[in-house]
Amino acid sequence: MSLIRKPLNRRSILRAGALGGTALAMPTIFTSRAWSAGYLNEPTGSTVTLGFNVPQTGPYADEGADELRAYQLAVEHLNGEGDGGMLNTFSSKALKGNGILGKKVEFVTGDTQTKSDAARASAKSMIEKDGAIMITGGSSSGVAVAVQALCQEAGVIFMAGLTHSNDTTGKDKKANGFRHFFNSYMSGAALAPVLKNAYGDDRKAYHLTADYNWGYTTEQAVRESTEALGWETVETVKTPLAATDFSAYITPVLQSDADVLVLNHYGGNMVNSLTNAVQFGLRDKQVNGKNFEIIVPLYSRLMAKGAGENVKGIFGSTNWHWSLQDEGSKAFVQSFGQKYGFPPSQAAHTTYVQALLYADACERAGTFNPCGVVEALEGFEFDGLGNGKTLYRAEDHQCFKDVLVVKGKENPSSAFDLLEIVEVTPAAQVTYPPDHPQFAGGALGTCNPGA
Amino acid sequence: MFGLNKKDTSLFFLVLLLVVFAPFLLNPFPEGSELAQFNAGYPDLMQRFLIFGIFAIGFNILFGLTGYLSFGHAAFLGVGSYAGVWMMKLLTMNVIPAIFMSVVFAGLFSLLVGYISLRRSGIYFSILTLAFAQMSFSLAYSVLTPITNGETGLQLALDDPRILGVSSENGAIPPANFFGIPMRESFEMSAGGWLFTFNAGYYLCAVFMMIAFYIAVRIFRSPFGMMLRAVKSNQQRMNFTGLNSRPYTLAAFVISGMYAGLAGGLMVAMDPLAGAERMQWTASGEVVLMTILGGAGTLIGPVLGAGFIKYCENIFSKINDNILYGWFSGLPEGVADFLVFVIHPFIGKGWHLTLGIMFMLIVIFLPGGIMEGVERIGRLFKRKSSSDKNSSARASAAPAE
Amino acid sequence: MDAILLQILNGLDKGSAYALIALGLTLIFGTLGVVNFAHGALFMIGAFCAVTLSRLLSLSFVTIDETQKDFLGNPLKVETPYVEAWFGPQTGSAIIDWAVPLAILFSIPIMALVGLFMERGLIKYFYKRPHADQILVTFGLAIVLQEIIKYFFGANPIPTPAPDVFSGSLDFGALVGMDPNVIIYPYWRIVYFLFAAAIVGAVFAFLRFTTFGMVVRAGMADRQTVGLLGINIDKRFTVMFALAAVVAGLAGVMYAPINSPNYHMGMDFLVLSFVVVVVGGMGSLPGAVLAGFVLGILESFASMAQVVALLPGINQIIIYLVAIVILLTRPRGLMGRKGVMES
Amino acid sequence: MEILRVEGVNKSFGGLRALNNVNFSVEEGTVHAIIGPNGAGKSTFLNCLIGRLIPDTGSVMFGDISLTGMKPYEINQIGVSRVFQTPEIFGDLTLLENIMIPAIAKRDGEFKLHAFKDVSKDAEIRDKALHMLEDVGLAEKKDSVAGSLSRGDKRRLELAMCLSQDPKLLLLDEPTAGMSRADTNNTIDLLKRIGDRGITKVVIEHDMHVVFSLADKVTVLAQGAIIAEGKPEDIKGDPRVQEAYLGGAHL
Repeated sequence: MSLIRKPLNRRSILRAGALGGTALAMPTIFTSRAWSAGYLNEPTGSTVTLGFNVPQTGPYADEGADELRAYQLAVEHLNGEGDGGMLNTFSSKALKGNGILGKKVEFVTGDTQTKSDAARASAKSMIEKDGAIMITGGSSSGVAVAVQALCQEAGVIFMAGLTHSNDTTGKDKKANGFRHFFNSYMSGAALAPVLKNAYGDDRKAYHLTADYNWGYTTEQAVRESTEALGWETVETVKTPLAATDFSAYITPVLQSDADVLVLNHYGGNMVNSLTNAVQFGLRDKQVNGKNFEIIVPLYSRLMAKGAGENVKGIFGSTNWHWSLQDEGSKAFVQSFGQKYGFPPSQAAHTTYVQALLYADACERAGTFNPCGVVEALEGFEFDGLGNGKTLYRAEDHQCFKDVLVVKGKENPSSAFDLLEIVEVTPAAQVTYPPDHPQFAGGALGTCNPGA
Repeated sequence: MFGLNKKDTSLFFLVLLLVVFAPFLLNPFPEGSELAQFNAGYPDLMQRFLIFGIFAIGFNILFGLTGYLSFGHAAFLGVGSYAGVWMMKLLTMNVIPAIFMSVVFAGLFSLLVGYISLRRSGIYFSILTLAFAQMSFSLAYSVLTPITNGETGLQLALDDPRILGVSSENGAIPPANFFGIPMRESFEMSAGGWLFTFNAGYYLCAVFMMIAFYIAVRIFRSPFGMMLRAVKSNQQRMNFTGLNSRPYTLAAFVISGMYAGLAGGLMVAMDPLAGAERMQWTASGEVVLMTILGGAGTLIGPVLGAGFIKYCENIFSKINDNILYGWFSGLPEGVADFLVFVIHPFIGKGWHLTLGIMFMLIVIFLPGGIMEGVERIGRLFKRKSSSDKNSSARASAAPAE
Repeated sequence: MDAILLQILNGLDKGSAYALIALGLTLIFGTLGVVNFAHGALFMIGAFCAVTLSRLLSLSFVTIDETQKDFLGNPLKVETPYVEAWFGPQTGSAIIDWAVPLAILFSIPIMALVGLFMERGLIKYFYKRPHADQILVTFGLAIVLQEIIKYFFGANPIPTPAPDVFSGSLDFGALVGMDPNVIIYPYWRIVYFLFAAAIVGAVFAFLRFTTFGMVVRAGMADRQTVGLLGINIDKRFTVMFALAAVVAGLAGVMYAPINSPNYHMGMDFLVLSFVVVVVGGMGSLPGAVLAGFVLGILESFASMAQVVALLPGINQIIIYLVAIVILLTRPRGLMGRKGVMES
Repeated sequence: MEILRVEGVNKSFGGLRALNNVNFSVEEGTVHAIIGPNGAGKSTFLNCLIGRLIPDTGSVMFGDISLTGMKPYEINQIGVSRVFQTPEIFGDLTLLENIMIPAIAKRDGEFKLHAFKDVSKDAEIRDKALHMLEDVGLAEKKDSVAGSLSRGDKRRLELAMCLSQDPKLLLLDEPTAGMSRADTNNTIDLLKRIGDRGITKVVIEHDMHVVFSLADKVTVLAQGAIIAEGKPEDIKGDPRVQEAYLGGAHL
């Protein structure tokens, strides 16, 4: 063994040590990241490490666990194990089931705790300690934006998990960050026509909005889309994130002349506010000669489970649902169901797809260099991953695809069969110009390879 | 030396050595070995050790000396962080003005909170500080979003003015730096299978930490420090001795608030984002736990407590089943399965459980925290050596009879 | 007017929950002098007693129905609860439906045991230790308890509905001659309020009219003297701890249908309950109940859109703000005694 | 010369009149004892002197400064120190520190942010404290924790703490309560010795032996009012005092 003189990074040394095992008595070598060529955490051994940063504790831990399951499945498929899942239906055939660029995929996991600080700390440790070349995951927009900014600064790719706020690819967009999940605007745009059909164009809406960033953008999106239909917004009230009992916010709704309640809530907030709203008999109420209705703009099956019976008949939107019958979805549900015994959630789906898309982009770019990956993903069009034809738009790194409008199922046949798809809103209907006011401000900047 | 007595000087140099050589000490396992999982010598965690060490040292000046248990110190750290990020947004990416303003703002805020809260003592004081901190957190998360950027946390943007610096460099936000040295910059040194990282940010933290530690030692040994201990011991007597305890406690409160602000400023200097969660009561609780775990009222205990908790948080939470199977790969499958089954609840997402159990064990068996453990071990050795002496003394006395 | 009435009603049941938790907390503090940070966890365990019972009652055996398919296309496995098989579908489903009220009976022995183990196994070693140690060890215990619950029940809220009979709501306005459909109040919340009132009444009666209660009250006032009288106060205090655990547990059981239980609901309530206890006055039982209702109602008022429009964010901080004002104007809370918890 | 003058002081708790129009003055350099049966208002009176209680009416003048409404630490700063019935010391601190604190308070005032001085190198204060400890015979225990002392030692420590401030007026609340006869005699000796320094003392005492060995003047308080005042030997023979205080028994 001679001295290793090529640009050093943690992984290469790790592998050199592990493989050779003879490098122990080597003289010391000093190097600085600023001098080394190439890019941060360049994998030089036979493996490549991805960082899965999901909430393992805190209110979204179950969603995080489902994301982690999907990532493990994706890693299996990328490494050529298992049945291949959506690799078989993916329109791009660059991936060969031998890892990424011939390197076996390994992963490290971290806990975001659904806190910006903790999420960044865990992402940093994966980058600095474990040499992760890409960070992905998360189940809230605050965390997604915070980690995306970190990855931009550090110089690795960030493939967002479940994040629905407009800002992730709006004012907080970053060149190194990509979002497959849909967003508040798309929810509003997809929901509005369905709501018009179901409830007419003369409605008075009352919004309860979780008092944080995601709540604001969702309220704005739904309000603007429904007002465009002719609905009137009677009142918008912000509710504290920490609230568990929403009765004090629900009862004023009874006294307003609103006939629709929009719950811009997610997770535990949504479960509790919806349960309270139903308890207070809102759904049995008649106002202005119409049945009182409740809408939940962002639905998730895991949350619907928490709300139990109360979701029946309530409209919302979702990124993906396991009952979709396209080949990609079927393959994914089959593969996931076989391994874990229950169908995947939308969080699992989007993270699985993100992992595949990243791997495919590296494969097509022929490098792990973030700038190469960014180039390969920008403007990339694909199909077969469960949402129909999809475009990764270059201007804001947002995926444009069909959006599902769903409704709580009246007669579920199993514990997983809680939502039924009412309409698949085509991508064209939810597409907006990159400079749409809801997304204004901020700039992508340029890709950062970190070296 | 530096006005410290001999014992404190050697303690100071011990801490200095530990801090300077931490990149070696925290990476005892060669890269690629199974135990590398337990290495803590990467910049982010090392910075955190020092930053939370500073936070805990400051908290200890209040709690350890005066006995006033504040449940709101995270608010000062948060205010410091926000002030720091705003400095980087408005002024320059040089971290010094940011850190300076962090300390100033945290000091001012703690002056306000302390002035009101110190009208009460005991648990009433604790609840008052808790109430202030929770109000700060709730408002920062919601209504104050224009200042704090709410849930996401206050972060830098490409179009920030930065009037003394540049808004952007080649399409990127310029890195936080100390007169041109980026905080992210690291030297890596490899020796055999080992890899050691020397990070610029870490050493900046180290400088501040040593200053903070030095000031704390001086305060502990000063008349002022003695008065603070007097507050804890008997406030009544203090008042009848001609001392006004309120300004003493307030000064201690503000000093510890400024330490918290310094920690907040360093946090954003290392990683320029300030999240509202760092003001939550659980974050305040964390520094209480650090201080008590390490040993309240001792000089170095809080630093050890901070290191202990941050280590658990960052290392245990990252161990998953795959890694466990890796460790036990030499064992028969059934045994490995069983071991993984037993350990599983305590690692990865179960790290809170481990932390909770450790807290309980330490509080039950070592009320004085880690420092008491160290002392007990020390005493054990001393007793052994002194009993040796006794026996040798007896032995030498024997022939004379 | 009706808006105000409604918010008072809303405040009542939130206040009930605060009052019940704070009652136990202050009972433990008053008798044992222990600051129990694990008290919220007892509330949470109570709620999970309801979840557990409804799960136990729904334990099922599996039959395979070839005519239906599951999501993977395999034959559907149909689950039938044992209770339904044993008692017939009608009675069986009725039993499952009544899981939450049944859980009251189920939870009493469990909570008493949990309380007993906590006191004998841990808390009693901390009577003489500083409050900070008590806070730390019970905080550790709270973390451990909630992590255990999370390990078995997951992190998501688990819906635990009230019996169907209580699922509707009462048109309160129509009852008192106002417009219908304006003042509506869910039946279960009325049940909760009445239940809480009954529990508070029972605890007070127990302390006032039984010898046991008298001794305990005397012990709260002056522990040493009572000890000198040769009364084994420790044993009684153990019982008090168990009682406080049962009260917190029952509060949790009945709260399950109002908000689906999750593992961190205890922590959510803990801080607020502490504020309630302190505002009421440490160690004062009537103070805890009073403060519980006062803060519950104030919180409801602060949530009104008109109020929030006037003072943005007030709904987020009202409880803390009130706590600060009360502590500064009334140093020992609303009904606190002198010398408790002061150096 | 009068060092302390109390005029027309009244203090009530609820309906209970604890002090009823008390007029009282202390001559500089004397030892003035206040005696009276339990519940006579002695402690209330002392508390009014040091600012722990504020009299309802009346004035308390220390020299030409009115003490009414002053904070306890302000009263101490102008030269009034107090020894409590149950010793109030800094139990967690060493004996030396216990004495250094009042000495620093005397020198530096009610508050000084001397956070960077090394207290152990403050020779002036340290010497004074050591000296004081020697005076009360506790020098060899200077580094032990004060809380571990016996009750008698604690009281001597407290006395030393007060003396280290060179007070103009020293208030002693039953300085020998609960002490053995030997300890009591030691304390009397000690108090006599410090009498030589010219410190004015007001002593509340139950123990007649102590009162008569120390006091230059005695005031008798009963039911919140002064019923007699005079030299010890006069008081001894005063029938009103025997009636009210000693219940007619002969001394």
